Amino acid sequence: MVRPYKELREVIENKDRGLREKVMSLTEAITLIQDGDHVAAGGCHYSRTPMAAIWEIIRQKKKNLIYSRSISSTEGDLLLVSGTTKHVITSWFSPGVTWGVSRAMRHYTQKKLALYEEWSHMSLGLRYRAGAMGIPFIPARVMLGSDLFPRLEDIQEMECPFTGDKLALIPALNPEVAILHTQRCDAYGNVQSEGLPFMDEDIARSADKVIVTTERIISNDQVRRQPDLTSIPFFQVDAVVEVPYGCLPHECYAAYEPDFNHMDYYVKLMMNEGPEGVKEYLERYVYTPGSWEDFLSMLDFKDILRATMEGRGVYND
Amino acid sequence: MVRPYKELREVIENKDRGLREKVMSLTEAITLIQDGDHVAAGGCHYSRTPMAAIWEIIRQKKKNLIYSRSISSTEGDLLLVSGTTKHVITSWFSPGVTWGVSRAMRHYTQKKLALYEEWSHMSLGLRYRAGAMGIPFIPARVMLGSDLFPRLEDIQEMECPFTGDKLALIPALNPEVAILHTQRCDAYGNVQSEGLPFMDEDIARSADKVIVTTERIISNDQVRRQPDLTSIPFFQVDAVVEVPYGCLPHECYAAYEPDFNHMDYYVKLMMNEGPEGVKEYLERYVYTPGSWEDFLSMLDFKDILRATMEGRGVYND
Amino acid sequence: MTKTAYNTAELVAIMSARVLEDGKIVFGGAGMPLISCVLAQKMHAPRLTILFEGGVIGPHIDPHKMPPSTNEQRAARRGHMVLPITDVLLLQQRGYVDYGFLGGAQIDQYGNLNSSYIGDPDNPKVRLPGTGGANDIASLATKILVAMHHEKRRFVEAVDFITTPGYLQGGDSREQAGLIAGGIHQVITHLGLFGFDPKSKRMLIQALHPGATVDEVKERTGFEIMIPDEIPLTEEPTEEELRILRELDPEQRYTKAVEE
Amino acid sequence: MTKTAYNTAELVAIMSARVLEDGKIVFGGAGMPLISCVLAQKMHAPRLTILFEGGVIGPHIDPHKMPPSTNEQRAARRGHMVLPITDVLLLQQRGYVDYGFLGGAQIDQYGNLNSSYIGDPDNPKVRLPGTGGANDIASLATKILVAMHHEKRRFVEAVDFITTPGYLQGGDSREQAGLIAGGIHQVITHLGLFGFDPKSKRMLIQALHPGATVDEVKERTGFEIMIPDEIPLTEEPTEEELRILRELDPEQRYTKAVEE
Repeated sequence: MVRPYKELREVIENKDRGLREKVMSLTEAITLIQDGDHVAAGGCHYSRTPMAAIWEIIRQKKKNLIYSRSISSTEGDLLLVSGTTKHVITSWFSPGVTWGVSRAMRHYTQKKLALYEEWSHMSLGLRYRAGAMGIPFIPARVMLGSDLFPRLEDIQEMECPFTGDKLALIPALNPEVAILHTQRCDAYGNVQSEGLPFMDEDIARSADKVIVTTERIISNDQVRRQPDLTSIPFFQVDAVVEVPYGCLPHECYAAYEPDFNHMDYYVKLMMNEGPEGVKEYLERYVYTPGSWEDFLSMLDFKDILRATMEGRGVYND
Repeated sequence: MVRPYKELREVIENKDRGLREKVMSLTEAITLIQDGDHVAAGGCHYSRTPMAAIWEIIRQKKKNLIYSRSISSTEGDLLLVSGTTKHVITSWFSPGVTWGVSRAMRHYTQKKLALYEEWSHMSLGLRYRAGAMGIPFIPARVMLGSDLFPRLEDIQEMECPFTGDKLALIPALNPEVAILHTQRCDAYGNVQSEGLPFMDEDIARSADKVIVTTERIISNDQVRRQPDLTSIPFFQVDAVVEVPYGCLPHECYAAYEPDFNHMDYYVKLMMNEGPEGVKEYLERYVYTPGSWEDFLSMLDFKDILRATMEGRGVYND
Repeated sequence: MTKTAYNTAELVAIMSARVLEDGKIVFGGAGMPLISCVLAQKMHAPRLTILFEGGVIGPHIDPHKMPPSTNEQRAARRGHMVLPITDVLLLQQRGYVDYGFLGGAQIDQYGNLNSSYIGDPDNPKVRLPGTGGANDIASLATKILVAMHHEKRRFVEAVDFITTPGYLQGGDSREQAGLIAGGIHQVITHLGLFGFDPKSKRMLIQALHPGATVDEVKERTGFEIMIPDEIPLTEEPTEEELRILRELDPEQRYTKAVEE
Repeated sequence: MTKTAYNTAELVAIMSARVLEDGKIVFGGAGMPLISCVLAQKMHAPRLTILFEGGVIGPHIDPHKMPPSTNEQRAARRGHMVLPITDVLLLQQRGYVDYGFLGGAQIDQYGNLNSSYIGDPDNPKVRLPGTGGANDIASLATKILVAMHHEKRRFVEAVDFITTPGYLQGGDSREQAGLIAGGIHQVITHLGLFGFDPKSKRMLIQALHPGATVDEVKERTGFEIMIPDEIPLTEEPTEEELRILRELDPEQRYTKAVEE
């Protein structure tokens, strides 16, 4: 459903968009999310995933979230099996090409326990972008003729009044909350990400609220010295949380590659045991640890060290 | 007129988009422009204006060009009075707020010697963006209800099929040639501009051909070390010309501010003498010098020195 | 001590600055709006965020280097972010901008502005520079503010050309045209502050500046302006406001007395 | 000297690499397409520019660190440019991309691909991961290439679900649907190269790999494939191609023999 323009504007207009510090704890930040909210996650697949935020969302037992993301990897399994969401909007859903098709995703979708709403990667991107631009749709030349089109409620076709071309009208997507992870963000919420931008910028502009977890909190002075690097301005952000290694076991560009051993361990468990395996993982790595730091300390430091050396290696070339 | 999609694609598909060096002389580069072409200029107002390219266009006596730009300053006067264009598409047309209304622009438009096609700044930006995205239009919530709307051939209104909102449909603009000036570009055409991006990126993607003048030619190795800074990829560019101070008397972010003395001199001449004054300026500063370097050497070095110190001063703070 | 004298332009600049609340976001045009925004930051609104059309968010303008345009590097000094023109303008369409702050050459009783043509658009007496971002700002920003000198030739019953939409033909005509958000909020002149009737959308007097009278307003307004029974007076510019303003514009490039 | 043996996956990777011309731009999917692109660069096409969905232009992939996904930092190594996913995909809509290079789970006689559902979409036997960028690439890229293992269960008369448009129902149905540019150009399998009839848009045999026969193709194809009178043979993989390929994928993560 495309949300009414006036409603979208009122939410933004009623927010305090003044320059103010927004640094808070992970727990505090995630309480900004309500049951039933549509939560969009930044990054793509197993890169720059806001994993710490998702981990905390599951711990806070949020219910009936709509979850959308460019491409969903293992975090999608966790959200399904934990009962956090029954509705995932994405373009591709599995841990990764070399790991096969997620058995958890298959279980929940094939048994109709959850809906996987499938859009092409670009059309999902255009949905966030239309939402970010304050328009109800963007025309495009994809999805046409496919069987994806008729399965979607909100997509339409039109004949272009200028050219007569047949176009797909891709509807705006405006999540209630965006959760993003970045390498650099100041206390006000000015985000300066490194490397692959994915869809984060559009997601932030399309959402009512934005929660940013960051590898480090940099000074506003640094931001102002390189305003070219800012991708999300402070007034779009509601919470800033400092979470080093906040994407593990996924990667964060130029900071660390995935913890492939932990990924292999998870995927093996999930593929062998199905949802039961994921429940076992949730119990051990999400519900039991006292904090995100406690979770990190359960990982093998040698693996993290290697992932870090590989990750920051992009600056060694 | 919105150009047909197939025609736009064929032009791009038939270009050699392989990695190759494109460094050439200013004269050579400007010969890529044909009489009657629509030429879009990057930068905005008197900032990052591709002045050297425009200077050479006038010297090569191009005829019946359509000229479009975000906001047009003194370069627009020169193009009108030199007879290069009779059709300017922009959102604001005069040297600058403190210099008053261009008497040259008034003369040519009021006497109907030329057409000034007026779009709002954002709708002109959306025209380039639609052209850059390969779609015939982008919907927007501007221009509606104004007297600008009915004076334009190509703009339309529609009721949104999703929300029922009344929307303006902003038509794509795909120039034959884009002329852009940047601070940094490699020999292949990878552009890494500094500071205000203006509309350059969309203009480059919307055009059939792209001519880049640059303060310096950097190595491809530098580009690859900071791929985050690249705004225009090499395969969109047809010509790379090294032209230090290529925006004078306008400014180039972090390189030099405008030569305000020369601007004052020009504006005084233009405002006092009208088109005759501009002709005098053209004779002296455009037709007579043997080269762009000869033009630069006619400026007062003390003024350039001050402009340079002010310009690069953004990195002193 | 004796009061410092001030000219009409300075009065408008100061009264405009006072309208801007702290912590809000303002999209500022070139010239006087820019001066007023910076003045507001130095007075009561240090957390006022300025957006410029050139593509910058939250610049720190150097008082000794006021940019003659909002599309140049001086206007971008020490900003949080630089971004494409189209995108900074789109932020308004998304609803992020509280104030759209414009100057005007000609305004009418419904707050429509003209910066395109004086006279018949097909045979204009004067072809003006055009809309720039004004049409966008006035179509999208939540509250439109207009600062101008109060003269009969500028305050006309109907503008020669609607470059920038106010309430169009009044009533609900703005919404009917598709402009369902925002609208013109206040006009600041050297005589007073002016708003718009909630129903008819015709211009009305909100307040008068010290020394200004209703008769003077009527005399300098080319249409019938609505006059409430109670009309408050504004506070005279303070010494501090004048001092800071003159630091910002020592050569009075933006605040020189208007010749009529 | 004796010839090095190779498996069917290696054959497909090498034959695919040969299709990619130097100086062109290819949008590569994960897995085998990626391997073939890098192989082509190391063989005959050093000026081949690779685009990845993750948002990178012209990366230098480290042969010893092949990225398992095209949306991660290994896939972005030493690129000319990184950009948002939506924008890198939009470059295809603008016409910049020569080849869209995909793998496929299931293909039909008109080149439609299915990566969404095996069986009835409303009660699927298997819910597959989905389109990712495949629908976009196949709707927009100038020439679509598909690399896959040749099996009857994969080469079906009509796919269970059209995730990724080929020529839809054949004839001009693709254009009628609004997909007026591009189209599926070639299918590369371990048996040969396959194209499409210009008029009916049905799949036909273009060439066979050494050792493959028309009967084997017919036997492994679940629909009636068009067979021309003259069928050329492809050149066997060279020692050099095999050597480089195995450097790229020493553990055969992407080129292990397919179990049927």
